Amino acid sequence: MNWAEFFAMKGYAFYVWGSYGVALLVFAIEIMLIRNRRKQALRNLRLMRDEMGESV
Amino acid sequence: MKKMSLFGLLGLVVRRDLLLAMRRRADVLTTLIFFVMVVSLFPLGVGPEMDMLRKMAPGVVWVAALLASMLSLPRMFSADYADGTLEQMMLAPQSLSVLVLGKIVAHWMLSGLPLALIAPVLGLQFDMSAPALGTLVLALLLGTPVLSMIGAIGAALTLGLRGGGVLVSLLVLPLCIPVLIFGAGAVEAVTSGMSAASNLSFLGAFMLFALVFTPFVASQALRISME
Amino acid sequence: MKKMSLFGLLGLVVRRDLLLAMRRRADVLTTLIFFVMVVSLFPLGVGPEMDMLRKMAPGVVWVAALLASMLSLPRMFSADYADGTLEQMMLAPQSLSVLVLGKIVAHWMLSGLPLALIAPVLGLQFDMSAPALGTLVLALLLGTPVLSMIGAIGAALTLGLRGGGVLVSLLVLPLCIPVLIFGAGAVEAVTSGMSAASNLSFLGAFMLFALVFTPFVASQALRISME
Amino acid sequence: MLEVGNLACSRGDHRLFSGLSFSLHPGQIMQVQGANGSGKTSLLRTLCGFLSPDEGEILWHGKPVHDLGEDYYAELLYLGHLNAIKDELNALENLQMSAGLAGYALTEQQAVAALRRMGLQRREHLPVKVLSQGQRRRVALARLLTTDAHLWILDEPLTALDVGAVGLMQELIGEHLSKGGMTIFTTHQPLQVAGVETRQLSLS
Amino acid sequence: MLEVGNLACSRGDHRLFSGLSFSLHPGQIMQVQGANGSGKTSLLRTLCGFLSPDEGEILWHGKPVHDLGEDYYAELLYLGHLNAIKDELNALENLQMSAGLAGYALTEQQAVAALRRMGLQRREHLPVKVLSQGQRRRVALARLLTTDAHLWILDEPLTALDVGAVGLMQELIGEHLSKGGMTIFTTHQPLQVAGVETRQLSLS
Amino acid sequence: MAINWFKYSAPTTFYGLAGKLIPYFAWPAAILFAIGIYIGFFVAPTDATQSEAYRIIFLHVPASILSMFIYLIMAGYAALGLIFNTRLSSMMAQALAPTGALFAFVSLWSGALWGKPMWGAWWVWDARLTSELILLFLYLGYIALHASIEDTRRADKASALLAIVGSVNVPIIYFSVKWWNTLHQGATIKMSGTSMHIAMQQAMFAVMAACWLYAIAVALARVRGIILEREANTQWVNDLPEVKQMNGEHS
Ligand code: HEM
Ligand SMILES: Nc1ncnc2c1ncn2[C@@H]1O[C@H](COP(=O)(O)OP(=O)(O)OP(=O)(O)O)[C@@H](O)[C@H]1O
Ligand SMILES: Nc1ncnc2c1ncn2[C@@H]1O[C@H](COP(=O)(O)OP(=O)(O)OP(=O)(O)O)[C@@H](O)[C@H]1O
Ligand SMILES: [Mg+2]
Ligand SMILES: [Mg+2]
Repeated sequence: MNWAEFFAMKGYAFYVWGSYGVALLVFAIEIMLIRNRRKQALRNLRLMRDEMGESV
Repeated sequence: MKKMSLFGLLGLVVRRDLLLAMRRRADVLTTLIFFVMVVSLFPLGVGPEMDMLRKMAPGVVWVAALLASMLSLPRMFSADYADGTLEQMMLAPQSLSVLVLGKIVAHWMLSGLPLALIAPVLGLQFDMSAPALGTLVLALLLGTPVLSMIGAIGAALTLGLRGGGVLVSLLVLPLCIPVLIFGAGAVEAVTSGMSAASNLSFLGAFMLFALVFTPFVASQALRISME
Repeated sequence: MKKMSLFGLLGLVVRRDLLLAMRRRADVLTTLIFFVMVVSLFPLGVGPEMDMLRKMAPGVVWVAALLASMLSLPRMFSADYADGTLEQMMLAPQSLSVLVLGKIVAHWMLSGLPLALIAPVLGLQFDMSAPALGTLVLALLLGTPVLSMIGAIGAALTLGLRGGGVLVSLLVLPLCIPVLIFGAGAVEAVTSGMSAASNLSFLGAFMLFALVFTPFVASQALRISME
Repeated sequence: MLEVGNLACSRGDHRLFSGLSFSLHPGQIMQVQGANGSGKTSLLRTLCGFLSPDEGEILWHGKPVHDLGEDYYAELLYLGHLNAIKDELNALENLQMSAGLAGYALTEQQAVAALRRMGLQRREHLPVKVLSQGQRRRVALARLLTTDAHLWILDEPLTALDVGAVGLMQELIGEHLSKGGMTIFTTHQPLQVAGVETRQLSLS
Repeated sequence: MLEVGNLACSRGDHRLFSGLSFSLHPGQIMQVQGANGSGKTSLLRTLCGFLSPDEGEILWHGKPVHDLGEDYYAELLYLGHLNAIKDELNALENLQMSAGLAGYALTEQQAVAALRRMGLQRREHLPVKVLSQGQRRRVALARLLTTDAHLWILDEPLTALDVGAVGLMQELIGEHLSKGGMTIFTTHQPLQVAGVETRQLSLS
Repeated sequence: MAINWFKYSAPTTFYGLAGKLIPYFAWPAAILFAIGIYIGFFVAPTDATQSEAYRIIFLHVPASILSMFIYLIMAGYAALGLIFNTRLSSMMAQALAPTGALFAFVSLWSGALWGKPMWGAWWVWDARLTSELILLFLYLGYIALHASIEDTRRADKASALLAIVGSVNVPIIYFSVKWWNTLHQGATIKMSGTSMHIAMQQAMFAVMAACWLYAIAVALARVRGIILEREANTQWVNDLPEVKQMNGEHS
């Protein structure tokens, strides 16, 4: 079995790789969104703390 | 000043909501006319072949009924919320569930009941047979109260939220799907010569089940929304 | 403090409404999801036979689009009315029509545009062909602005009336029927192997016509409602 | 008797007040004072049970109001920023409905008498929608004349009232106190009940 | 200069006032007085063009305001019972938006300065929804600090304001008058601008 | 030895615990996924009737099953949060919802891509498909409700109530949809239950386990973010090393 044949999936490449690809993409996006959310939260925390520091 | 019984209170709330609706008679009619319009739009969108229309009829009528009662849902509590009456209701020295049940009954009398009564006329537009029409009315009479009851929960949860109107449909529509399926199924069963009994008894069971639980759940939802 | 141009003002109003919508991101999504849901309800009511569903598809999608944009109509002015912003808009030293046009544009971007973009996915559920899907999107892109524009008039007229939500549908739906007919017609023409050009050009003409007149008419309707 | 012990309340991540204690006996009146945003409304709404306090307890005749529930509500009358009246109904219907929701029936004569006393003669049958701001407030306040609640909680009752109506309110509250009632209120305008000392509670 | 001649106005089948005439010159301030429901709000809304009068005319610098239309509006600022602020936006955005709708752009610094002066520091970025009644009113009133309108029409501007804020309003109006502005207002609370005599107009 | 569960149900301790646990779920998830894919694509033989397209099954079935289970777990957490007023449970419910919706989406997507070659249509109105779609709607409703309420306390309670009502309804919906579809004799194609090759089973189980681990890891990571957002004003959050560290970046 060669790789080209493997990727062709006997003509079902679009369907098979389409579903696995999108699934992986979606998982990656989810992970990225969670990272962003955490970063955003930390940034807000820092901003808030600095503001407090100034006002004291 | 004499105290009121629970039933007196239930009656009061129902009468009050009906009175308010009558002050704006347009209100009652609009739900109805919306229903009629949605049903009548279909032939315009789909084309005039009678065979297909006849097959579609129960589904279309039920979907339209579902949408029409969704549309009137946000009104169930929002006016009372905006003008502070709901606050006062929560301070009433009676069970909030009773008040909520009263509002549900009023809502059904203003939305579900008129739909069920006008449905046969619309059915005729789609050339439905007499037994099918009878089943349709019966199914609507059993099913629409469930829509009002489940809807009350959604309306209570989305109280005071911007975009409440669409949000409530989003929450409630999926939960109402069984009613749609059994309701439309009842009519189709009759059309295809079978008995609608099992469908109708499912609808009845839903109704009883909802009657027991939803007023309480909706009143809890109201308390949550009022915090 | 520097004065603003008309275009600046238009942009401001659009940005303002989009900003308000983004504050409640759910809002934008709900119209969309409502649309998806209504379309998905039909098979549940009508039954799963693909042949029939394929025939119904354009009509169902258009009716759902019509309903979804109707549903978001009451929101167009009501919040501004209730909190007094609309009063201030009428006191703005610029033409009210521009402000209204801004609100119409924002409404379309939040309701019509997303519907047009998601419609192909729904079309697939009904097994529509690729050319039919393309025409559907095109027709929706031409037709939904008309819905927003005509809807603005209805929303303005029913401002502050209880039951405005249903009332507005009642006023506006009949006016939107031509859009529905030509919109669904365009797709059906393609499905049955004809050209959709005439249908689409009608839709385009409606749009231009509406663009010229409706902002002015809607602003007059607002003035009437505010008395 | 209303007793509040060590109450603390916060909105958002904002502590409004804490360690608040007071008790109110029959015949007493208390004004909650404080600048805009100091938490007066929040305090009153906490007393009504709309907000749950972070800490502390609220006792009515020695029992926590949370446990009393409807028994407490039967003795409570709350009037907030919102008037709780229906635009579509007229003053008379509004008054009767709100009495009904509070659990007692009101005859038409009683209701008309209350509205007359509030200075709404010849306005009883107009839909409340067309009344002026002050007249709407008067319709809401007419409930004070028909209730037999012991504890009145009034949030800025004088808003939009003219001088005559303010005098009337003072009179009404005076009557209520002399019958052994209690009142807690907030206001940014002066309100003095003749012959009774107003206790002050300051939030800051 | 605002001139009102022989104005008559009715709501429903109710004549509120008639034969009303007055004129207001730069630097002058006028209070509209009257009991609840005497037609104060209706008069102010007529001046803004929301209601059309039964009779009489309203002139701005000698021309009927109806003909002037947008030119009149450019010099007018109206603050009614409603605050015209958006619950979802914060105070800063609200102020900038309302300036934009009134036709001029406001920088963030200008807006922040105005809010600070209104006593809303550290509240600029909260959604207005969570603010207290008085704080919301302050956000609405902040517009007075950023406008260059000559004629201010204020309907009960002091509602819900605490003592400090009332003092501030008096100050603001004083500044406005000293720059040659004009003010018409209603209130049931005392409002006295230092050094200027308040003209009175009584409706009954 | 008695474990003090309450200790871990406080966001304070759970934040750290979750941080430590995440790698123990994330790495095995990745490895198991790789193993599953390997077996599924290189070991498992080609299916006689479906040719290569059947390999979608290794993704499709786990995603479908997870989407359903996560809803129940979410509703359970929400109910705990509502009844016992434990903040952490509410946060867990909130953290699980997007992941559940995502698996529902993956199930629909992979199903659609499977349906096209097998049934000739992207979508048929089959009972299973339809109820999966409704499940996605339920997730979206939950998320939309939570997102449109500003006050987190109210948002938690309101959406918890919705989740509970939903979970009562899920079986009803499931059976009614099933019943609906079998009444009509429309859909001619049924999912063929081919008896599975042992390698296929292994691949499926590996991916299934990977999905479970992934879901747990992701939910934990998300709940950490939520804790940071909600407890922003508390001292312990401001004392966290990752918050303190950011001084340098600022100056
Ligand atoms: C959008 C389309 C689809 C959706 C939403 C969907 C949904 C589901 C769901 C929810 C399950 C789990 C059911 C259970 O565990 O009882 C499932 C399992 C399964 N699906 Fe799909 N499916 C779709 C398309 C397909 C297609 C096209 C095929 C094959 C031709 C297929 C084959 C299977 C198989 C073999 C299982 C496992 C059956 C079992 O474990 O009993 N699905 N699907
Ligand atoms: N449609 C109507 N029919 C009859 N009377 C009406 C109608 N609309 C308004 N009114 C009356 O007109 C008056 C409106 O007064 P307006 O709101 O101007 O009063 P105001 O002086 O501002 O009072 P307030 O001090 O209470 O704000 C009220 O007395 C009201 O009852
Ligand atoms: N979600 C929230 N986040 C932050 N702050 C909040 C939130 N909700 C309310 N607040 C603050 O809590 C306070 C609410 O006060 P409250 O309404 O009780 O004031 P008040 O004393 O009645 O004021 P007023 O005299 O203006 O009516 C305000 O300062 C408001 O800004
Ligand atoms: Mg207050
Ligand atoms: Mg007034």
